[in-house]
Amino acid sequence: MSAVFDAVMLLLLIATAVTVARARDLVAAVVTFGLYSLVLCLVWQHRGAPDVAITEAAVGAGVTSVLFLLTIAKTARSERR
Amino acid sequence: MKTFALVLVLVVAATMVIGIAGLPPHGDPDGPIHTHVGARYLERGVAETGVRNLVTAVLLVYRGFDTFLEVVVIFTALVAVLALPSATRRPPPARGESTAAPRRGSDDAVPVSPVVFFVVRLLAPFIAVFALASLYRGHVTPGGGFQSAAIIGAMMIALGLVFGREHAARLVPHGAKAWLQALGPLAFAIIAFVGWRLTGAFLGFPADEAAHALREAMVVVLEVAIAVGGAVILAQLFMALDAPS
Amino acid sequence: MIAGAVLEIAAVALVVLGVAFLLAGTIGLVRFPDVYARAHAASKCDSVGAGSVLLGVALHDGVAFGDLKLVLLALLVVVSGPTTAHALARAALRSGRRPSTRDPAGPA
Amino acid sequence: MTLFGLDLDYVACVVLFCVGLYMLVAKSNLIKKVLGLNVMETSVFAFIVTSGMIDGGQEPIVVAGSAPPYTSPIPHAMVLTGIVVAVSVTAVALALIAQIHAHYGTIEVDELKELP
Repeated sequence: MSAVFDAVMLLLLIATAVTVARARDLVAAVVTFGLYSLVLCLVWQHRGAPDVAITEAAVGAGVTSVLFLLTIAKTARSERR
Repeated sequence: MKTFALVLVLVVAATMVIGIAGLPPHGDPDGPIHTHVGARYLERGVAETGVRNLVTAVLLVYRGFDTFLEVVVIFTALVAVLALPSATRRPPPARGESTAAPRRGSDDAVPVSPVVFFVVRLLAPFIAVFALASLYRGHVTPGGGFQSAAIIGAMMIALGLVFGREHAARLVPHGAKAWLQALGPLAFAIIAFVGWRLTGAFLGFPADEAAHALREAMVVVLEVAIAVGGAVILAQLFMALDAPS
Repeated sequence: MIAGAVLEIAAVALVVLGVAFLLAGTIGLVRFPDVYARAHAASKCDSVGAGSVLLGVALHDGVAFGDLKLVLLALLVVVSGPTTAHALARAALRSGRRPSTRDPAGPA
Repeated sequence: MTLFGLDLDYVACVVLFCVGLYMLVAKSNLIKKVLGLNVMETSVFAFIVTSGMIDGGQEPIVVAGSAPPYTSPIPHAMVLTGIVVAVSVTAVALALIAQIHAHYGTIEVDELKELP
């Protein structure tokens, strides 16, 4: 059961990371990066690291996303081809 | 560029796969990570530091230097961001100064939805209580200085997003701002010198049983300083990036 | 004994109900045509689903004071989920997304 | 779980690191580069936390009701500081990117290279 959870979460991590890399729309990339951080936070909670999980949930998914979105609002929204 | 990147990634991946092939399997109780100094921390950490959350014990007592310089790093990051010209430029005076309807800072901004405004205002005290609880009970539950710094910082950023820049700036008292930003490094420096006077080692913690209360007080000062200083630095980073360029 | 069994059954029923709602919400998130319908599916079903899963977990193994945390979590989910959906839908509307209509002659 | 003698959890971290590295090198957009840097950082954190795992281990908090084995606390403390450093680095990078956009009107490396 635990191995299945781990495998699903790791595949989800890789899928979200690849989506971040492929997204042309920067807002979509940042939102997917927030999802990536939250999945990572679940993995860490599952691996006995609740302290790290709390910090990652607040910083990785919250603060970092907001900082990215502020910068995107000031610059360009989509990656130029 | 794409080809070069792919080749580079493949080379790095091959190197790292060779590297991990030589690592002991994780989760093994007899692996080196669990038998070296980690085992000692787990065995005697509570007796030596008085902190039951061993992550905090390692962070502040056993690996204090690491954390000290880490606090200095985030302070330096804030200094670097504030040193950029846009952060210090005065924002244009807001037209009308209406306080009834909360608006985002710039003139053409979309007004914040009243639903979001209400819910963020409703949840902010709960988030603050959670952060304070994770600081206060950080020695027996997951939590501690960095965790509550992250939570308080995120809460201040959420408030800053719905209240607008002018209101959010008031969350941090203006006169004390400089001191609060530097609170982490300052507290670490002071505690380090106190430890030096007491034990002869920079950032040393008195180990004998009699100094139990003093040791705990030192840990508590560091925790509170990290939480407050870290939260203020995160909020300031947000405000610096939010400033009009 | 009987009370314990009733509690256990209630807990399992709540969790199953919650999972069913989450499944429905997820199917809606994938299958619905536009951002408004998707936000609608995600917020409603996930609020009920996650809320009842949390309540079911609180009832499991008897009721203790610590279960109050789970009730608070359920309240948080019920408050924050719809707010997020509202903010998303509002942002979509302000950025000019038109709801999709079944009428092929209507706006795309 | 192992495959061909390789620990799959570690392999997942390597894959994430490589995705981040590819973004950092191949993408021209500076924000995508910083996102790639963040993916790389988190993959390293995931690797460190994974290496501290122990089978059937609990979080390293010694209170009534918890018993050994505990996961190793050292990786957690290192990663905790690492996460906060990562967000500071990201903030500095983003502030610089906003400055670059204000001065040159673009954040694409290709176009920045063309500038006189």
